Amino acid sequence: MLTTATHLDDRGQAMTDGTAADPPPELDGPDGAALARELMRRMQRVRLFEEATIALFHAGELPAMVHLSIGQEAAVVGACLATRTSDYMTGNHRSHGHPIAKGARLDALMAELLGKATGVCGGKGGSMHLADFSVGSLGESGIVGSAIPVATGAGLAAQVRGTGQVALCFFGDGAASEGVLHESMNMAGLWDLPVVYFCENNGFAVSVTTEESLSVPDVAMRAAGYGMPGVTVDGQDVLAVYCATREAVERARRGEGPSLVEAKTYRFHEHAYGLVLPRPYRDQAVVDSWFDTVDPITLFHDRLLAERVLTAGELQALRDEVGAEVEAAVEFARRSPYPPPEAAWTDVYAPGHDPQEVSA
Amino acid sequence: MLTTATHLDDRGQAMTDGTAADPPPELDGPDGAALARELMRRMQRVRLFEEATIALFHAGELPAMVHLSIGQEAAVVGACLATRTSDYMTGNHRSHGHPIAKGARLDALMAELLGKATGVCGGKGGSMHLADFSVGSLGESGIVGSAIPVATGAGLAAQVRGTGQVALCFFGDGAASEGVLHESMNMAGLWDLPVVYFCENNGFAVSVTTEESLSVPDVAMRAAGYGMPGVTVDGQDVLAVYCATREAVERARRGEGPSLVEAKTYRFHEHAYGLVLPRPYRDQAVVDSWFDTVDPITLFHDRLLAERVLTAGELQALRDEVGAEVEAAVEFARRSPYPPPEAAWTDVYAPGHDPQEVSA
Amino acid sequence: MSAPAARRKPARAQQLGFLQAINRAQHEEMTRDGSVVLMGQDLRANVFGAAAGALEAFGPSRVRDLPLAEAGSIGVAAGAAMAGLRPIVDLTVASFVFGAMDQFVSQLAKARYMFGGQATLPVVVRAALYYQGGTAGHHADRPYPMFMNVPGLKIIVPSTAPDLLGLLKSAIRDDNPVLCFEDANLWGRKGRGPAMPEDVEHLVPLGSAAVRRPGSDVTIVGIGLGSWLAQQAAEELAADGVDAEVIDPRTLVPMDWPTILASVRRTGRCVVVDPANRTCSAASEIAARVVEDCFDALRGPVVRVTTDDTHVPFSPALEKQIYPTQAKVVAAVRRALA
Amino acid sequence: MSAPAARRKPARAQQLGFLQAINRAQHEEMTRDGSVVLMGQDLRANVFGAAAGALEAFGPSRVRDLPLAEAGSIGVAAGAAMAGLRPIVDLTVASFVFGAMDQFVSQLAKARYMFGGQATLPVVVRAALYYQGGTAGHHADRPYPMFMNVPGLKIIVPSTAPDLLGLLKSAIRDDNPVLCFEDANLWGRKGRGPAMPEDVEHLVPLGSAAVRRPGSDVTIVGIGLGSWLAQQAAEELAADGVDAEVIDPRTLVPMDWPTILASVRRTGRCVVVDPANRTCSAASEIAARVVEDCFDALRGPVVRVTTDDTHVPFSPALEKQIYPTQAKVVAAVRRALA
Ligand SMILES: Cc1ncc(C[n+]2csc(CCOP(=O)(O)OP(=O)(O)O)c2C)c(N)n1
Ligand SMILES: Cc1ncc(C[n+]2csc(CCOP(=O)(O)OP(=O)(O)O)c2C)c(N)n1
Ligand SMILES: [Mg+2]
Ligand SMILES: [Mg+2]
Repeated sequence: MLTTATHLDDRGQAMTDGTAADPPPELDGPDGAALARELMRRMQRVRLFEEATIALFHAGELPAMVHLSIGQEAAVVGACLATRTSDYMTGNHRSHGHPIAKGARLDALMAELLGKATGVCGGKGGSMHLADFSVGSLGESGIVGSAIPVATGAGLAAQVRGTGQVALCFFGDGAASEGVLHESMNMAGLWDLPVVYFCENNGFAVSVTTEESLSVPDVAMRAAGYGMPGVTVDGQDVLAVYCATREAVERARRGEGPSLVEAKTYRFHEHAYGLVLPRPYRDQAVVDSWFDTVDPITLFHDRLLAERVLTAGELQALRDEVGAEVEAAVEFARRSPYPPPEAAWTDVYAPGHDPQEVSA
Repeated sequence: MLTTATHLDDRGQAMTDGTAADPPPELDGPDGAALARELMRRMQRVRLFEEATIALFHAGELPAMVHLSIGQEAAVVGACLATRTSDYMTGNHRSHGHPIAKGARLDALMAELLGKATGVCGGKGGSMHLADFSVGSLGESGIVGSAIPVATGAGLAAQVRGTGQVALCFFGDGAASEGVLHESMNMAGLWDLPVVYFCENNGFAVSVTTEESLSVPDVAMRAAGYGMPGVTVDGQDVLAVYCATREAVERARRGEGPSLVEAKTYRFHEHAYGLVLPRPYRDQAVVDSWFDTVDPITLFHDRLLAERVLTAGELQALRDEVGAEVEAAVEFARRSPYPPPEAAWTDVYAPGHDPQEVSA
Repeated sequence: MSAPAARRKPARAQQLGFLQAINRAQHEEMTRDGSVVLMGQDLRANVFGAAAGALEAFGPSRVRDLPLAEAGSIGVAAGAAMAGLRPIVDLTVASFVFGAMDQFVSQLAKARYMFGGQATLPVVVRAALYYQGGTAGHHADRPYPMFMNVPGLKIIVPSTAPDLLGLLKSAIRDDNPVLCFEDANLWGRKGRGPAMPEDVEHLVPLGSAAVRRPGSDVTIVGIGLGSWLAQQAAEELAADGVDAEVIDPRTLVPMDWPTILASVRRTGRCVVVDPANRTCSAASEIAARVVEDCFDALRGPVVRVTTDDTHVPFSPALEKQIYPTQAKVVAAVRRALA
Repeated sequence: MSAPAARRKPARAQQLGFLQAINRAQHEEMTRDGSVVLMGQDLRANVFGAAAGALEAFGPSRVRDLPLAEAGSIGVAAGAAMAGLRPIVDLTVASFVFGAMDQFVSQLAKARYMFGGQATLPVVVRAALYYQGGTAGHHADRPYPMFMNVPGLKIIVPSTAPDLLGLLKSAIRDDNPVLCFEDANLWGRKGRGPAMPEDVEHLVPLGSAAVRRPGSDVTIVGIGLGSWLAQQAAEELAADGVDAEVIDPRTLVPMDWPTILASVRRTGRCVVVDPANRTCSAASEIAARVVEDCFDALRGPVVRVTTDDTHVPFSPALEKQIYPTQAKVVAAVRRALA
C-alpha cells in the first residue's frame, strides 16, 4: 500500500466526470489560456523528451542510465513556470525535467544525454548533471542533496546583489534526510533568503519508502522548524503546484524569505529506467494503474477541455509541435559529433590556469 | 539585550524571597534528600573542579584553553542524573561538566587536563575530549556536532542488543545548525531509538547569538519535525531539568523513542576561559550580574534551605567534601607523570595491528 | 533463501563473483557473531546485489535500510561500535563517502586514540569504485588516497573474489575501522580468480600483499583493476623478454612494505598502477617509499600509471582515455627500464 | 577603523604579521571589487583576528557571520559564486573542512567541469593549520594532501606574511576555488618576512615557488612552517660545509614543478619537509614526481620529513615529537647525502 496514493483519489475521480465547468481565475481569459498552453507545452516536452530517451535506451544508444520524471511533470513544470527565466534553479539526479521546465533547449539537452560535443555541458555532464546557465539552471547533482546549498547560495547572491532573483531548489523525499537540507534551510530562514525549497515527494528513494526514511508523514512539516511556511500540494495538479510555488516565489521576491513546498507525486517508471531490482518493493499493478488515474498530463488535458480553456485541436497541435521539437532534438543529438579527446582535460580550471602538468 | 535572560527573571526573583515552602515530591522524604544531595554534590563537583582549572590556568599549569560549564551546572547535572551509570552519554568541547555529572572520577579527569599518563584518556585527549567509558561517557567532541550521531549509534546498539540502555546526547545551540543533528534526529525518530537529545542553549556560539544562528526562537521547536516530543526548560533549575530529562529517559527506556530537551542556560565565563575577543559581543555588566541572579548552585542551595530539604550545615559539609575531593584531584594530577614518549604512537590502532611502518 | 545452499557445492568447481563474495562474507560473519549488523541504503531490496537473503536470515533489527544521511550513518556506526555492535555499512558508491568525511576522520579514525584506547571501533564500510561506466563526475571517484592520509583507518582494495571474501571476513573480525573499496569493474569477473575456497575460515590477513606473477626485471604494483592491467601488461612484455613481477597490495593500510620493497630491491625497477587520481595517490606514496628506502637498488625511475588529474567526463568518447590501460602500463614499464 | 590608517606608513619600516596580511588582502580586494563578500563564524567579533574593521567598512550584507554548518557554508559559497559573488569563507580551523568535504569535492571542484565550463567558482576558503598548540586531535589537522587529490581546486600554503598577502589577493582574483591553509605557528612571526610592500597591486602569482636560499648540494623543499625549518637546517648544515637550496612551493596546486625539478637536477639530492601526515602527503607527491622525472640526476634517496602517521596527542609531553623539527631535517639531509 502506498500512502501517497490516497491523496489524489478525490481529484482523480472528480476529473473523470469531465463535464463542463468554469476555469479558475488563473486559467481564465487569454492570459489564462496562454498560461495553460505553456504549462501543457512544458509538461509535454518533459514527457515526450523522456519517452524519446526510453526509445534511445532500448536502441542501445544511451551511454548510461536515465532517471525519468515521467509522472512528475506537473510538479516540475508547475514549480518552474512560477519562476522567471532569470531566476535560479538547481536539481538532482532525476534531472531532465528541471531544465526542460525551466526553458532549456531540448536539442542541447538531448545531445548531452548522448555525450555529444553539442550537449549543454559539452558532453561532460550527462543525464544526471544537466545545467543550462542561460535559463538560470545552475545544475543538477548526482550526489543526492548536494545542490541544495548551491541554490541557497544563489539566493544569497541575489539578495546581496539586490537583483530581485529567486532560487528554486528541487530535491526528493529521500534527500530530505540529508544534513545539508537542514543547514541550508536554517541559513535561508535566518537570512530571509529568496529561496523556494521544492520537494518532489514521489514516495520512494529508490526502494525505500518515505515511511522508512522520514520520521514525519510530510516533509512540509519541517518548515516550521526553520521559521518558514511549509505547504503540501497535490503534485499531479499542475495548476495547484503552480499556484503554491508562485505564492512562495512572490514571497521570496518581496524579501520575506524562503518557503518549503512539497508536491506529493508519483514516479511512474523504475528509479532509473531499465534498472532491475532483485526484490520487488512496490506493487507493479498499482504502478501500472497510475498511467490511467494520476497522469498529470491527462488530468490537465481533461481539465482544460472540461473548463473550455483549450480545444482538443489546440491541445493536439501543441502536442504535435512538441513531438516535432523532440524528434528534431534526437536528430540533432544523433548527428552531432563527439567531443574531441582533449576535451577530457579542459574546464577543470578556468581559462588562464596553467597546470604545468603533463599526464603520463 | 539577551533573549535568554528574560525567562529566568521570575524564578530568580521567586527564589530571593526565600521563605519556607514545601518541597516538591521529588525532593520529599529521605529519597528526596538523597537526590537533592546528589544533584548538589555533582553541581559542586563541576563548579569546584572548574574553579580549580581556572587557578591552574592562572598558574600557567594548563597546557591549553578550557571551555567551562560554570553557570550551566544545573543543565548538565540535571540531565546526567536522570540517567543511569550504565546509560551512554556523549558531549562537546564544553566538556568537563558532562563526565563529572555522569559520575567520572575527578582525579583522572584533572590529570587528563594536565596531559598526564594517569589522565582518563592517558593524556591524549585533553580538556575538550574527555571520555570515561566506565561510566558510560563515550567521549566529548572538539568538532562541534560531530558526536551527535555517535550517541545516536549508541542508542541503536542498545536497541539492537536489547539492553535497555539509553543514550544522552549533549549539544549546544550553535551545534543545532549542524547537518548531523538533522540526520541523527531523523534516524532516531524513524527507528524509535532510545536517545535523549539535550541542548544546552546558553545563547551563544562563541560570539554568535542564537538570533544570529537559529531560524527559530527555540531549538525544541524542531522536535516536531522529527516526530518526537520537544520541551524547553529553565536550565538554571536543576530539578526542572532533572524532571524533564527523566521523562524523556523513561520514554526512551520504554521503547517509545527519542526526545529533545532544551535547557535555556547561561555561560558565565568567556567561550574559553581567558580567551580575549577583540570586539565585545555581550554586556559584561549583565554577565557579571548572573553570578548573583541565575547561579544554579545558589538557586538550588536557597531552595533546599527554603524547602527544608537539607540544612545549611549539611550543604556546607557537602561542599567541603567536594572541595577536598577536587584538591586531591589537583594534587593527584600534579604528582602524576607525563606519558612516556612512545605513547604518542599507540592506540592509533587496536592491539595486534602491525603498521609495518617506522617513522623517519 | 537459496544462496546458502549454493555455497555447499564443492569448492573446486565453483567460481566466485564479487557480489557473491560479499554476500558470503557478510552472511558467514553475521552467522558467527550476533553483534555484526548490516546497514545500507536499499539493502532490503538488494539493489546492489550483495545483500540477498540477509533480511530473511537475520531480521530487520540487524539488517537496516538507511535513510540518505551519509554522515549520520557513519557516525551511527561509530557509536554503535563503541557500544558493542560490529556494524557493516554499505555506502554503495565510493563517491558518497565525502558527505561523511568528518565522521570518518573525527570519529571513526580518531576516537580510539583520543580516548586513550577506551574506544574500540569494529566498523566495516564498503563502497564501490564505480568508474569507467558512464556515470560521470559524481559517481566515479576513487577516493582511497584521501583516507590513506588519515591514521587509524585500515583500507582494503580487493581485486579477486576470493580475496574479497577473505579480506572482508578479516575486516569484519578486525577491531579497527576498515574501509573496503571494491573496484566495480571487477564485479563481472566471476571465474577469473582462483576457485572458491570452501572453508568458512577462509581469511586473508589484512596487510599481506599477493605476488600475482613472479618476475625479475621490474616490479609492477597494481591496485584493484590495476593489478589485472599489470598482469596483462606483464604477459605482453613477456613476449618481448621482459620478466615482470606483479604485486597486488590488496591492503593499502597497513601496506605490506616488506613484500613490495624486497621485490624492488631484487628487480631494481618499479611501476605502480593505481586507478586513483595521480596527485597524492597511493601510487605516489608507493613511489615515495620506494625511492626513500630502495634508492641504492633502483636502476630507473619509478613510474606511476594513474588516472589523470581531471574529473570523470560523461561522454564515452572521453572517459576511458583518462584511466590506466594495459598500453599505458606497458609504456610505463618501458620507461622504467630505459 | 584604524587599520587602513596604519597601512599608510612607509613600506620599508613596516613588518607585516599573518593576521594583518589577511586583513589587508581582504580589505583591499573588497574595496576593489564589490562582489567580494566575507563569510565566517565569529567574523564580526573578529575572534580569529583577521576581520578587524570589515563589518564597519563593508556592512552586514557583505560581511556575514555563519552558523555552524560547514557543508552548507561551502555549498552556499559555491552557489553564490555561480550567481555572481566572489565569496571568501573563513573556516577558521582546518580541522573543520571535513564536514564540508562533499561540497568541496562535488560542488566547488567539479561544477565547472561537469557543466562544461558554464560555472565559474571564484571562492576562497581560508583555514588555519592549528597544530603544535595543545589543541589535540580535533583541531590540529593539516589536511591539504586530501585536497591535492581532488582536481579543480587550487591550494596555497603561504609561509610569510607578504606572501600570504600577495597570494591571498591573487586567490581572491582567481576564477577558480582556492583553498588557503595558513600555518598558525607562523601567526606570531611578524617581522621575519621581508618588509611590507606598499603596493595594493602586490600580487604573488599562484603556482610560483620561492627559492628561500640558493644552494648546490641538496634541495630542501619546505611547506608552510616546513620552509622555516628547512632554512634553519640549511644554516646549521652550512656550518658543516653543506650548501642547501631551500624552496618554498607556496602553492601546492598548481605546483611549480619547473623550479623544483630544475633544482633537484642541479643538486641531485632532495629532502621534503611537510607538516602533513606522512602517507599520501604533499611530500610523497613531490618525492614521487622527483624520482619519476629526475631519476638520472638523483644521487641519493629522496627523504621525507613529515608528521608521523599518528593522531595529534594532547599532552605537551607527546605532541612536539611527532612533527618535523630542525633536527629531523638535518638528519634527513645527511641521509639524502649519504
Ligand atoms: C549522497 C548520495 N547517496 C546516495 C545516492 C544513491 N541514490 C541516488 S538517487 C537515490 C534516491 C533519491 O531519492 P529521492 O531524493 O526521493 O529522489 P527520487 O529518486 O525519488 O526522485 C539514491 C539513494 C546518491 N546518488 N547520493
Ligand atoms: C565543526 C566545528 N566548527 C567550528 C568550531 C569552533 N567552535 C568551537 S565551539 C564553537 C561554538 C559552539 O557553540 P555551542 O554549540 O552553542 O556550544 P557552547 O560553546 O555555547 O557551549 C565554535 C564555533 C568547531 N570546534 N567545530
Ligand atoms: Mg523520491
Ligand atoms: Mg552555545
